[in-house]
Amino acid sequence: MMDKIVLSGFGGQGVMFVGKVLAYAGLLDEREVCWIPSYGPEMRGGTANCAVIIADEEIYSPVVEQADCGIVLNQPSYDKFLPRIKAGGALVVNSSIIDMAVSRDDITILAVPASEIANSLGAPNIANMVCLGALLSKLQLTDYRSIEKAMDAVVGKKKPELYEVNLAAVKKGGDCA
Amino acid sequence: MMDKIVLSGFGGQGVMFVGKVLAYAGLLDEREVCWIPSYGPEMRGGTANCAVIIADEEIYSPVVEQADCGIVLNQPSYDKFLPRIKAGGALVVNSSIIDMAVSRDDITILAVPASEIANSLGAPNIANMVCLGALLSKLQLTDYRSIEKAMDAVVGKKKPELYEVNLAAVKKGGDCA
Amino acid sequence: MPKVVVAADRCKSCGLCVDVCPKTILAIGDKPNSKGYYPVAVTDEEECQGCGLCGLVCPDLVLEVYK
Amino acid sequence: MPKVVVAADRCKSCGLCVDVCPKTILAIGDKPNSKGYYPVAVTDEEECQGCGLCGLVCPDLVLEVYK
Amino acid sequence: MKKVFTKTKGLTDLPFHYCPGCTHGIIHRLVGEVLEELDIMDTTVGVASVGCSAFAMAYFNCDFVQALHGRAAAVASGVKRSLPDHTVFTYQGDGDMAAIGTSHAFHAAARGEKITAIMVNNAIYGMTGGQMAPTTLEGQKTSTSPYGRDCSQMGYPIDFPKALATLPGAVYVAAVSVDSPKNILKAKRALKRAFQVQQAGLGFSLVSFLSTCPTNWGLSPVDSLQWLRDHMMPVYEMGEIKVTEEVKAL
Amino acid sequence: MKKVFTKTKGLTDLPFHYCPGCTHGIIHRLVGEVLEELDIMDTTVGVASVGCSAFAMAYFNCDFVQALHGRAAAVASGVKRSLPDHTVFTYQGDGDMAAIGTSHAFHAAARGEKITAIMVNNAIYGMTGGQMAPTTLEGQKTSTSPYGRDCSQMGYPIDFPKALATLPGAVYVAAVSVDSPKNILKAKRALKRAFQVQQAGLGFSLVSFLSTCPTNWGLSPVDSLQWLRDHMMPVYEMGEIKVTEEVKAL
Amino acid sequence: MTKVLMKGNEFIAEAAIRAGCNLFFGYPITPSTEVVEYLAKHFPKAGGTVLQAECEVSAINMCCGAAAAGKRVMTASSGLGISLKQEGLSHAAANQLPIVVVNISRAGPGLGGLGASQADYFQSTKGGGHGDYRLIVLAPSRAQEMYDMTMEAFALADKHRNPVMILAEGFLGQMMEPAELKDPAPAALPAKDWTVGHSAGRAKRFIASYGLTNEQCEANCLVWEEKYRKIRETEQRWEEFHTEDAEYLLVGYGTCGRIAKSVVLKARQQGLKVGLIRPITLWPFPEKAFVPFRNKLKGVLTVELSAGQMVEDVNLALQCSVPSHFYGRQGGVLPSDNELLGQMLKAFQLKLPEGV
Amino acid sequence: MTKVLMKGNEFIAEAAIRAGCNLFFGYPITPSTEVVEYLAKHFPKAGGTVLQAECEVSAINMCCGAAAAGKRVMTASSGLGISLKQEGLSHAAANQLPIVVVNISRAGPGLGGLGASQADYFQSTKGGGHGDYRLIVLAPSRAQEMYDMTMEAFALADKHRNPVMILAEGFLGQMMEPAELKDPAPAALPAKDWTVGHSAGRAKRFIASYGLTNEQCEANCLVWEEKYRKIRETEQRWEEFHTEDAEYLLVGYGTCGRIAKSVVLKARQQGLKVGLIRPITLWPFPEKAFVPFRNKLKGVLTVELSAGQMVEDVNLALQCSVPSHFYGRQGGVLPSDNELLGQMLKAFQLKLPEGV
Ligand SMILES: Cc1ncc(C[n+]2csc(CCOP(=O)(O)OP(=O)(O)O)c2C)c(N)n1
Ligand SMILES: Cc1ncc(C[n+]2csc(CCOP(=O)(O)OP(=O)(O)O)c2C)c(N)n1
Ligand code: SF4
Ligand code: SF4
Ligand code: SF4
Ligand code: SF4
Ligand code: SF4
Ligand code: SF4
Ligand SMILES: [Mg+2]
Ligand SMILES: [Mg+2]
Repeated sequence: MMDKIVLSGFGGQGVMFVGKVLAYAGLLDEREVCWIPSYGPEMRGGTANCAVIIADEEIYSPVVEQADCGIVLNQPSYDKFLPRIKAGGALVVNSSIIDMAVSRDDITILAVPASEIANSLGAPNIANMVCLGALLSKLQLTDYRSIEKAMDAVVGKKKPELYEVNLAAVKKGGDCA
Repeated sequence: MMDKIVLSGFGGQGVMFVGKVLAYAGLLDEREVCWIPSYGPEMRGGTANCAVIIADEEIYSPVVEQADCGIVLNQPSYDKFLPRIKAGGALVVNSSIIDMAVSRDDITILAVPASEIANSLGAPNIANMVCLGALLSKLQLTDYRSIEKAMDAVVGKKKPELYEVNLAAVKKGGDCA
Repeated sequence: MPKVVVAADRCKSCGLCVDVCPKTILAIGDKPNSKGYYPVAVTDEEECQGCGLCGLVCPDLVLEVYK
Repeated sequence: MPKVVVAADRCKSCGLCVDVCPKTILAIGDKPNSKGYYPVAVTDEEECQGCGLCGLVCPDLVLEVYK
Repeated sequence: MKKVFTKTKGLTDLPFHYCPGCTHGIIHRLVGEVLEELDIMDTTVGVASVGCSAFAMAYFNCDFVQALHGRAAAVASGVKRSLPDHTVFTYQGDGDMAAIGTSHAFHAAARGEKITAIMVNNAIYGMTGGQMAPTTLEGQKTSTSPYGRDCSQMGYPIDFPKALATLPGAVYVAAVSVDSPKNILKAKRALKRAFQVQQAGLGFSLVSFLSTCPTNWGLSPVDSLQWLRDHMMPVYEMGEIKVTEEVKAL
Repeated sequence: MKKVFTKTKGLTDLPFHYCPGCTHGIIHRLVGEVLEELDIMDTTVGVASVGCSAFAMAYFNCDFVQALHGRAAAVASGVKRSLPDHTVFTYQGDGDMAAIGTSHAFHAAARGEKITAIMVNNAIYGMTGGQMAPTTLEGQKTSTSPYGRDCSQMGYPIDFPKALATLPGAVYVAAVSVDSPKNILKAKRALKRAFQVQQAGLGFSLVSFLSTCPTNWGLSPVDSLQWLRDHMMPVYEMGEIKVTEEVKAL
Repeated sequence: MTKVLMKGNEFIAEAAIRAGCNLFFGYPITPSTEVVEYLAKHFPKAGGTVLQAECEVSAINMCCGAAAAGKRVMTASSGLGISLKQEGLSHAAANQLPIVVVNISRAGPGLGGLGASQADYFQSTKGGGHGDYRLIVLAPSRAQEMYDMTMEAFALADKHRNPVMILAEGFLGQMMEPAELKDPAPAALPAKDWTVGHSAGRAKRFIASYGLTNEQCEANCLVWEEKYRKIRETEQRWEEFHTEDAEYLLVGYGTCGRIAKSVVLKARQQGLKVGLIRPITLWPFPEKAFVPFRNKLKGVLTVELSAGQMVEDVNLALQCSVPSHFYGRQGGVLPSDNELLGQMLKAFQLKLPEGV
Repeated sequence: MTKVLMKGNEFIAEAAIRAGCNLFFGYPITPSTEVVEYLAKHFPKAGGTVLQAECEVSAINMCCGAAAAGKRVMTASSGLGISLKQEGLSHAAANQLPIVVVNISRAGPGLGGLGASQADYFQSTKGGGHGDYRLIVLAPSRAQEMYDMTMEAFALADKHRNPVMILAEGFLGQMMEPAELKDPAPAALPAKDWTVGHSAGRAKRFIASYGLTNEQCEANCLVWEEKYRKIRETEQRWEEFHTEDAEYLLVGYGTCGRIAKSVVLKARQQGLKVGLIRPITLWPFPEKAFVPFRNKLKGVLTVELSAGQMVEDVNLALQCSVPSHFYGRQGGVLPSDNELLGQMLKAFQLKLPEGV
């Protein structure tokens, strides 16, 4: 079994962070995991994205060409990754700032007003976690409890308050799924 | 036909110059020639040497392992090149400052008090040309006239006086042969 | 009457113009541009004195100022 | 009596010592050493005042001076 | 209705790729304005360095050559010797010029190479994500000085313009800042003078710009300008550091 | 009978390979004497450069590492960081340090690297047969400036010690000469002080020696010393160029 | 032992610390920078020295100084920076200095790009610098190997008194995977009786490699050549994957080796007798792995992230005795397993019983 | 036309002047220094610019600037200096800058020595810098070729917009032989419509080679690869000597090629059917020369002044189809013709009817 997930948004929207949380979730469940960042000059301003693979067997090819599911936080990301989800897969879309005129009907599109929800939680910068919450139901090898453990490992100790609000966001996102 | 000649002395004794004169002599006679200097850190202070090949056919291998004849101007040169003259060949030795305790009888050794002769000519630094004069009789493909032409080409125009005294030295050397 | 033209799509909402405007009539807007940044908007066009300072400090050539 | 010892085989007859000797009692010799250089010689041992200047300027550690 | 402020023809319309509030953008504009005002866009060759400004060539309305990291002054020397009647300038980061490029800038200055070198001093390696630069201040935290720069071990901030000013070939050396409208105008005057020095064939000219890196400093663009004023300006000699008699006579 | 002058234990007995009258030999001796007097032969590592002194390592009674051309200051930094309790010095030509080695010497100085750098300035590339060096004087003929150095095209002679003196990490910078007994003794005092500065851990110290190259200058050894006095001394700032308070306090 | 999750670059840095590395000299360059950044953060606590040099040339020469003084030392860079180190690497090899050089490669030539590339194979294995010298070159393919091979690199460097390079695509340096932080394997290494410093009571030493005469130079060369012969004899490393009965062979290292494994499995599922040889030491090249396959294969396909470099060594190792094919992607692009599978079928002119 | 007598290095310099070279940037290094010295003396009169850079890295980057401005430009160095230029050469190739790089090689690795060496073959032909790029590499063997090939180098550089290297042992640079100072052969070269400067009335240009995405990088790589393929197809050069009926082949370039000729003649005198292939372009390697000999020889002996580098290309060109032998001298030592003859007889297990 294997979950191949792509995550994309613009720098500052915390897609790398979501990726790390997912990877840690896999690690703590003693799965095989791979966190694959995009790196390069595009960084400056532009869009950042990463891919995460969670598997219950050794991961040979780390190349994620087509993903099982993903999260896109801004327009360029939506345009870029919409075609890169496997038929039957799922894409969580931050509908607050993404226009979904173009779409696909062979995949599940979860439109989540993540920015609004994040604002409503008083933390505009956690739209990423909201979307993560929405994504969870689509994953085979991880779930909310694993995310909780992972969050604890990644931020827990250092910033309890951050920990709380992030998990709240994940929960809220979960309700949208 | 081919003359392979080695020339050796310490820096300042003008062995490179003698080599150039020989090479020019060959060139002006429209022979094939090769002037092969030794170059390297040894230069500093130590001994300098070069080899000249004069031939009437194309010169393929420019490597002079064993020479037909040569000139040595100081002790280290004598010690180094005595073994590198072909049996039947000839070596001109500046007997003014070289001790010939060790020697060979399968080659002709021309002991020339070159430094004395040079001093007698009032130019201590042309022992090299004296030895060249002594060497000429042993060469197949060049002779005094060619050397004259060569000297003319190499120094002639620039320094007439130099030209004169050098040729005088060559002549004197010739008498010793 | 002085006037500031905002090329909203170039704006990165860095706030340098907001900070420099002597009339404090510039503010970060609330709807994102194509890049996802929230471009500045002039809150009170009347007040603009056309001093051009905003244009001078804008690193992204977003602003043109007329008088 | 002051004395200068010449390590003739090290000498390169550069002449620096000859030039510096206040007593001008150093001169380039006339028989070559193994390297082919003509080493300096002290022309008048009596005169040496043992000032050591020759040793000080010799680049090749040829000279030792005693007093 | 007259334009009080508008984009220079010295630049193309391409939006900059720099981070929000990065003053590389302001410095670009000043260069563009000088190119336009001196009307040398057709006879100028810029040399881009490697740093956040590596892609700057697309923004300027003049020909450009990309140099390897640190080699801009050498490339510019090659261009200038080939096109002596052209204006040639480099646009380099502080790391590019004062670290890996030290000897090229130093010797171009020593040669009195008739080029104009622009150094953008943001006290950090921006492009690569915020490592220590030769210009990083004492105690400043960067990704390679996580506990703050300890000068006794990592070296002291280098005031590169001052070092180059010791060389006879460097005839005009200035250090400016773009933290305020006033300083931006001052900076432009210095930059223009540097180009004019080159046009007059007097020798090597250098303008060092204090610049911000909000992203790697971890400060807002506005706070970054304040940090620059509070921490960089006191450390680096500012103003026209060297102006030879010939330059004054211009 | 007491010895007025005799060979130092700081040197081996191997005869130098230098040309007749080359003052590299005198400078070697001074280094050897300082090593002996400070009694640090067992805890000193010298770093040889590439130049006529490339083979110097065989002459000194201390351990040595051969560096590539220009890299001595970097190699010495690596050695010193590995053996902080040792004395580490470089012995470099003017070309080695002020041309190809510019940035390594410059940044070792900027880092206040606790090493002593020795530069032998003979205004030429000796080893390779007399090409122009960064220190070659205006109008001086060399094999790569056959018509005399034209500074406007080939650059101006670089007074490297002066440039390094602008760096806070360089705490002791001196320029000396070995053209006369008096200057030889002066030079030795400067050299000894430079080593003591290092032993005290105060920072980077540099001693630049004006030296002759009779062979490539085409002058007799004696005339070479005169040429050095007449032409080099007026151009290069001589004496203790920089002495920080800590150094004075030693 | 529990696994930790870090970037490949961070595993290299951590391994260096635990391998007893004393000093690191480097200059930042993407995608290798996390090595120096991690060390800047964690090395001082461990008593190590991290010095950011003014450039790569300086860094490698600082390494030479530290190695000459007998310390364990490392540098890391990529593409352009590695090219700048060529003179220093040639010098380090000639002086037999144990130095670990990490090349987290990027796409070239020139500034190129930052993506995964294997186009530095020739430079790394045949000597990018002047003269006959070799680096021992290790090619990890996952986080655990980034860590393990760094440890091994220090041991090999000391064992043979030779610079050792770890050559990994930026992709492997940037990717996070879990790995165990093992302790270094105990190794009996030769005494460092050739280093400088603390010279009381022994003859002074110097470390140099030049020869004053051609004969002396040749003598040096023969000593080095003999050392390289021995390394070739003893240090070849590779992984075989389903080669027992292979009729077709895939050859790839690093990330390509991983992707090739998926391909082998997919092919095997279809009953195709495909195997993989993944070179681990790029120099010495694992010729021994190929000897049994000479004249025995229906085909070999070498896959590289380059225009085709290692394929020459594959052909030489097989003595050009089997039909040889090459597939490469360049500029930072990685082939997917399906893409590679398709290319393999095409090269070997095979059909899948049922299409994949 | 009368011949003149000069050092090989001086012929290179004179040829550059007559080939219309505009600028030379270099840094002195034995045994290449006469190139810059000759130019310093004679180039100014011809209106050329000679600039002694502060180091080799600077020199190659100055060359990049001059080439970008459309000028004919050259640099010269050796061993260590060439290693320092590797980043710049990779950059120059990526930016398709026509530059003539002269490598008057010396013995390596490291400081090595100054004698004749061919140990820079791999560095020159496979890319000593990072990434997939190639230099066109010409290997002269005598004074006339030093001159002629320098002329050709400028033409090839402009024709293909690629750096061209002249690789000659120091021996060839230092030796004096007579040669004719011919005029450059007229060549129809592509217009330089890509250079910077004088941009009035056209879109501004910039010269750069990086890619902002992996896809863009790969696209660039494919363009360069195609160019290299074309060069491989059209520019292979070599000399054959008594190969008509050869049963045994000697292969050697530069000085080795000359020595081998003596050996061939000596062998032929003894009725042995020995021939020689002397590669003139080292890259592209003259594979075509070897095709007719595949499976047809009793043996091939490659002779190099190295531990064995070109021999790999010889084996690949012959598809490992004939018994292959190697003989090398290192560190600056040259084999004599008798020595080489002996080695050849040994390798091919031949006896001379009467001993030589
Ligand atoms: C030879 C080489 N080494 C290292 C790098 C990686 N690198 C790219 S930009 C840069 C530093 C940029 O800093 P700076 O010059 O100050 O420019 P900034 O980004 O701060 O404007 C480095 C180290 C490179 N591209 N080439
Ligand atoms: C990388 C490199 N470039 C060039 C050389 C050739 N080279 C050897 S010594 C030298 C210059 C020596 O001059 P300097 O440093 O002044 O020392 P000097 O011989 O004058 O004492 C040069 C250019 C080299 N060995 N290595
Ligand atoms: S300064 Fe420019 S970019 Fe920044 S907010 Fe104002 S308009 Fe936008
Ligand atoms: S022109 Fe002056 S007043 Fe008007 S918006 Fe800009 S800064 Fe404010
Ligand atoms: S100074 Fe020394 S080397 Fe020179 S002549 Fe006097 S003793 Fe001889
Ligand atoms: S010690 Fe003084 S007096 Fe005696 S020889 Fe030497 S210099 Fe002359
Ligand atoms: S990283 Fe810093 S310097 Fe680079 S663009 Fe962003 S803010 Fe500007
Ligand atoms: S060449 Fe010059 S510097 Fe070198 S040893 Fe001879 S005189 Fe001294
Ligand atoms: Mg910077
Ligand atoms: Mg010098």
